[in-house]
Amino acid sequence: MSKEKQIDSLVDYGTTWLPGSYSTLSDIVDVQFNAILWLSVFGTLGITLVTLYFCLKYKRTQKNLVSKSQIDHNARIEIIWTVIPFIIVMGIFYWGFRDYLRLTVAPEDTMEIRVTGEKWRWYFEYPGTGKRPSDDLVVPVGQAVKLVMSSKDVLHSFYIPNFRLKRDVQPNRYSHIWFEATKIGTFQIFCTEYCGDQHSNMGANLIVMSKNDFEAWKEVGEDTETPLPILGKRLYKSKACNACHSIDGSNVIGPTWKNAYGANRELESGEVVLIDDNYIRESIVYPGKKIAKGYPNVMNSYAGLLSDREINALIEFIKTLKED
Amino acid sequence: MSGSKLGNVAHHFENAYQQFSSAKLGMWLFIVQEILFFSALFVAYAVYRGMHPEMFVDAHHHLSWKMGGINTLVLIFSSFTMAMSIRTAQLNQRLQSFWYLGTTLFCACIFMVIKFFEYAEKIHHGYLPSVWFSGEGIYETMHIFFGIYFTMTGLHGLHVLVGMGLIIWLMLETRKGKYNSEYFTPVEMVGLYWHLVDLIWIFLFPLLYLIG
Amino acid sequence: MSDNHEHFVIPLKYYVGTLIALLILTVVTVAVAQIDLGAFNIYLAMFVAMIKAGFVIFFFMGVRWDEGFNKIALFGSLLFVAIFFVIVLADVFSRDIIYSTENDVFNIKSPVKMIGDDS
Amino acid sequence: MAGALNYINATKGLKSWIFTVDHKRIGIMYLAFVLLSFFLGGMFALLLRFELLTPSTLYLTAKQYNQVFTLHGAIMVFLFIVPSIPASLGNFFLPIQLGAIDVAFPKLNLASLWIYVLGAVFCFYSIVGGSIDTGWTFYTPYSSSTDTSVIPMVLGVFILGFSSILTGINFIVTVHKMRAPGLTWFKMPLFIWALYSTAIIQVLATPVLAITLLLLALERTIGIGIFDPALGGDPVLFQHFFWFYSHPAVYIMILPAMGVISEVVATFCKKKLFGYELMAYSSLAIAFISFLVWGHHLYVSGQSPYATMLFSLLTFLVGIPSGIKVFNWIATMYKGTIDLKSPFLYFLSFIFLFTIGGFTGVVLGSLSLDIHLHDTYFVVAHFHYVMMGGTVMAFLAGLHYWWPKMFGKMYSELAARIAFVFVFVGFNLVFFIQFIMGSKGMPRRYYNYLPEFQPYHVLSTLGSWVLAVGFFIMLGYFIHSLMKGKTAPENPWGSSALEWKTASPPTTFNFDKNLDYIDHGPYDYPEENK
Repeated sequence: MSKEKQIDSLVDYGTTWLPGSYSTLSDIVDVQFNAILWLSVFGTLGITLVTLYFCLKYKRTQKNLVSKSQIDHNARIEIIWTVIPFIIVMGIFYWGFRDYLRLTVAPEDTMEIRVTGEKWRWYFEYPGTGKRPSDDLVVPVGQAVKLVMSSKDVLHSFYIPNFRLKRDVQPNRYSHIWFEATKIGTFQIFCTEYCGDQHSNMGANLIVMSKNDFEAWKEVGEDTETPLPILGKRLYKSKACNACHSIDGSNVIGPTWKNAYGANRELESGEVVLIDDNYIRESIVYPGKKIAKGYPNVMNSYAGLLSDREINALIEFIKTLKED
Repeated sequence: MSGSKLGNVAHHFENAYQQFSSAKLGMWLFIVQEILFFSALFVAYAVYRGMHPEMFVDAHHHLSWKMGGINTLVLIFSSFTMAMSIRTAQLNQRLQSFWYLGTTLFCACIFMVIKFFEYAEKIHHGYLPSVWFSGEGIYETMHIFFGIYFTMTGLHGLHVLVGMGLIIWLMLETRKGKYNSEYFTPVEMVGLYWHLVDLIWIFLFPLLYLIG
Repeated sequence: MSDNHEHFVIPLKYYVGTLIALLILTVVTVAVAQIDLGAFNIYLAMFVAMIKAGFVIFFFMGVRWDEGFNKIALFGSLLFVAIFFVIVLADVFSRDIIYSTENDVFNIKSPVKMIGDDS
Repeated sequence: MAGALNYINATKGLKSWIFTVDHKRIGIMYLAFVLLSFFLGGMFALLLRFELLTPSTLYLTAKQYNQVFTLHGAIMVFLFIVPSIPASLGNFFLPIQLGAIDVAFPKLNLASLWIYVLGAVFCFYSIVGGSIDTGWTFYTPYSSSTDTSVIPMVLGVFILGFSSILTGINFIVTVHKMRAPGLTWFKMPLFIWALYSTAIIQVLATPVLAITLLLLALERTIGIGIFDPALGGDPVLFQHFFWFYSHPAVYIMILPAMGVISEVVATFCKKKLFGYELMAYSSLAIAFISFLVWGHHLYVSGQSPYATMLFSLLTFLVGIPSGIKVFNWIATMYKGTIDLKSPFLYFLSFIFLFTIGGFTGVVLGSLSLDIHLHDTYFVVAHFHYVMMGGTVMAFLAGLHYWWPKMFGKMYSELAARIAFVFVFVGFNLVFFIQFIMGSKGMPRRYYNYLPEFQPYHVLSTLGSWVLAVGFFIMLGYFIHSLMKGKTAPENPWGSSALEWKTASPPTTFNFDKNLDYIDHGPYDYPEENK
């Protein structure tokens, strides 16, 4: 996975059991987790110790061949060990439910961001701004954000471990989560609903910025300065082209890009075409039109998700992958 | 008679009564699993009818309530003749039992023939589940109704076919004189199964053909 | 286990009576469906269907005279069908409520405020 | 008794096994198939753990990895753990414990065995013909759109379901109609109560799985449009249907295990079971409540918050009867005379592992915590603690307990203890670390993972090898026992239960002479001061 930006490590920060807690509500989840954790530790220890004690005390020996007593019920103790766990779990239920409502019900003044999942990438759109769909979820610190999420193909699940938030994303329906970040940094987003081959690579970065940085980021228009091949290389990763197309000649899901430019390609229809600028552009915008022989027709269209300059950048990048 | 092991009592049973009541309990449990099996289809029906009430009303006009109604009457009558064939078997009236079974089989055939014409008409007009759906309608979700319609009536029809096979087997055995007032377990069991098939249709008919 | 158990033969009148009742009820349900009662149609149709099912179960299937546990098995299974129906339908038709009525349903003014908030 | 006829040598030839209606032979054949499936599923597990040694590709492609975890899950759930105890040990001992000659429908019993084999054939066909990669839960719309062989597997599971239903029907009728004279309901061993409760779930829940899978197959082939959102369907409805079976199925897996544990603890403590009636009722209670909690698999999947709240409440309730059982087993040890033989060691590990599984179940039952932990390794660890630490440990306890009765041979106690240590240590190595991994945020079903998680995965993989060594030792001494084992006495553990009153191995009709009228409970042990 990409290590370009320093992502806040899930393992190195936080406690032994939980990753760092960076939203206004993640702490309440941790409190409950730790409470039940310690309850479980003491409960398991208690049960284990009593069991081992009995094993030693009533071990079958020459002196202890027959049970001391055939006691087979004791109403008082049975009621105790039914009622006490009952009260405890009902308490936990109420606690969990109350926190669940806090996590689910968003406050009034949220900033809405649209989240779309598709095999196998996320992208984020900012309504009311001129921003193109972003590959990173960029949010300001200290501002309640509501995500309106949907999927383009199968079920996905949007998971931010540091915020203790997760929600399935479905086609044809919108699901919502909300949060308010408390720490500036870059954090991990996972897909946790199994969605196919590249499920484990369907991640994204959550970038929390100060409010000023965020306003500035919103204003940044299209990148017109980076040289095309370098921009293309960046897009290759950030637009998740790398999930299906290799640049080292190996076969993943789609055809490799290595030595592709200028070569001839046999199509499913039997036709042979030259891989040139037009073919690549068409394959990005209408991926289903000309399918390379032997590969599944699974690519989603990038129409509207890439600007003309970005498509050019990808073409230039593919050109650099040609060896002489 | 009872108490001694007759030819029809298997080695692991004490007597004929134990064998009969075991078989009957087993059959009831089988019916229970059939009920749960169909229940999921009814749940799916309720969910989609709740989601698209107007589409359901519109779609059901493409079904003929007259054909469904005749089928209901036919199936109810076959249930009656099935019950009568058990009764006559219990009373040692072998020939009558045979002809009641024959009538039941005949009714089942009528049911399937009518079903065939219904299906043929739907297929002709393109009212098929989604892959082949080409029918006309004002709602674009209409293929869901026909998906449910074909699944429900198809599975029910499959049960009718299985029942027909069982009835033919019973008729052959009855002719051989296998069943009498002491031993009529198979007739009773198939009877329970056949009534179940009738029961399911009793609910399918108003749900599919008679939407308000 | 009782050895001298006689099989009970259901009297003919029950069979004939059930047949007539079922035929009449079928006509009734078709007739009623021709009148538009709105949402009430479905409830009426289901009510009639249940009566018909009751006739089949009690008389044709002989449950009226059957052993106790067989009855428990049959009606018990209906309980589980009911659980299935009620819970799935309750979910499907209450899914979107929380978003449209947001805060007032649970009387939470703002969930953020509730952390350590005394008011 | 040497040379006496028993169910194994009464008739000879392959045909006498294939067409047998003897519940004991059917049980033994089930045992063989179930163990074969366990071996196969275990092999897939080892492949998975090996791939996860490194954060990126080691030797499997992503697609192969997905196929392997799907097959591991599907085989372990449908071919191994659901039939494991009821169909093998249950088939063998249920009629004997009832004092009956056979189950109520012996031919149906045979049919259910070969239906199981037919279902297994379909599943294996799916493995060779482009293995399914949907996960064992077959969630739509992925399962209705992937290009792997979903339909053979789905049909296989559909057929296996009918095998399970037929076994369930058979057991219920047997318990109702075939009890020996004097053996009233509350004189039945708790193993029978557990199998009876299990059978109820099998009969009521499995048909819903069958129709669900049938609808899935139809959705894939002709697109009936009720599960696939592209056709206007609702994928969450599929999840409802699927879990309406699959949550009660969890109790199909664990209830028989609880029954075995009850038998083992009573025998090796020579004690009456503490709270016998409450144990019997709690089995039934678990069976009933298990139908009301399926929605706790859908907390984050888009289910209504009201349903979510209801399911969370009911989920906590189902924990209570399980908790009562654990307390009762421990109380049974009190003032007993405890023989620490290998079946009892598996009992002890069951208590320990099932307790951990239970407590982590409380963690997951809580709505707010489940949002964080859902679909992470925490869940994976939780259900392995319950299913493997619970059911498999109990299955092993039962296998060691009843082995002398089933085959008439003893096994090496020393080897059994050594294997036990490997299994227990290996299991905890594999799965305990997964709790921490999961709560740290590691999602499940991941082929590649963040490099920072590697130490956890390496430890887990090492554990899987220790576990495998334990199972191979076990295989070794069981084979040795069959070939050269000492002849087992009628009642090697000094149990008071009915199955130990017949020969080892039993004769074809279970009891040579007519049984006495049964006038005492199943756990009738002496007391010192009387």
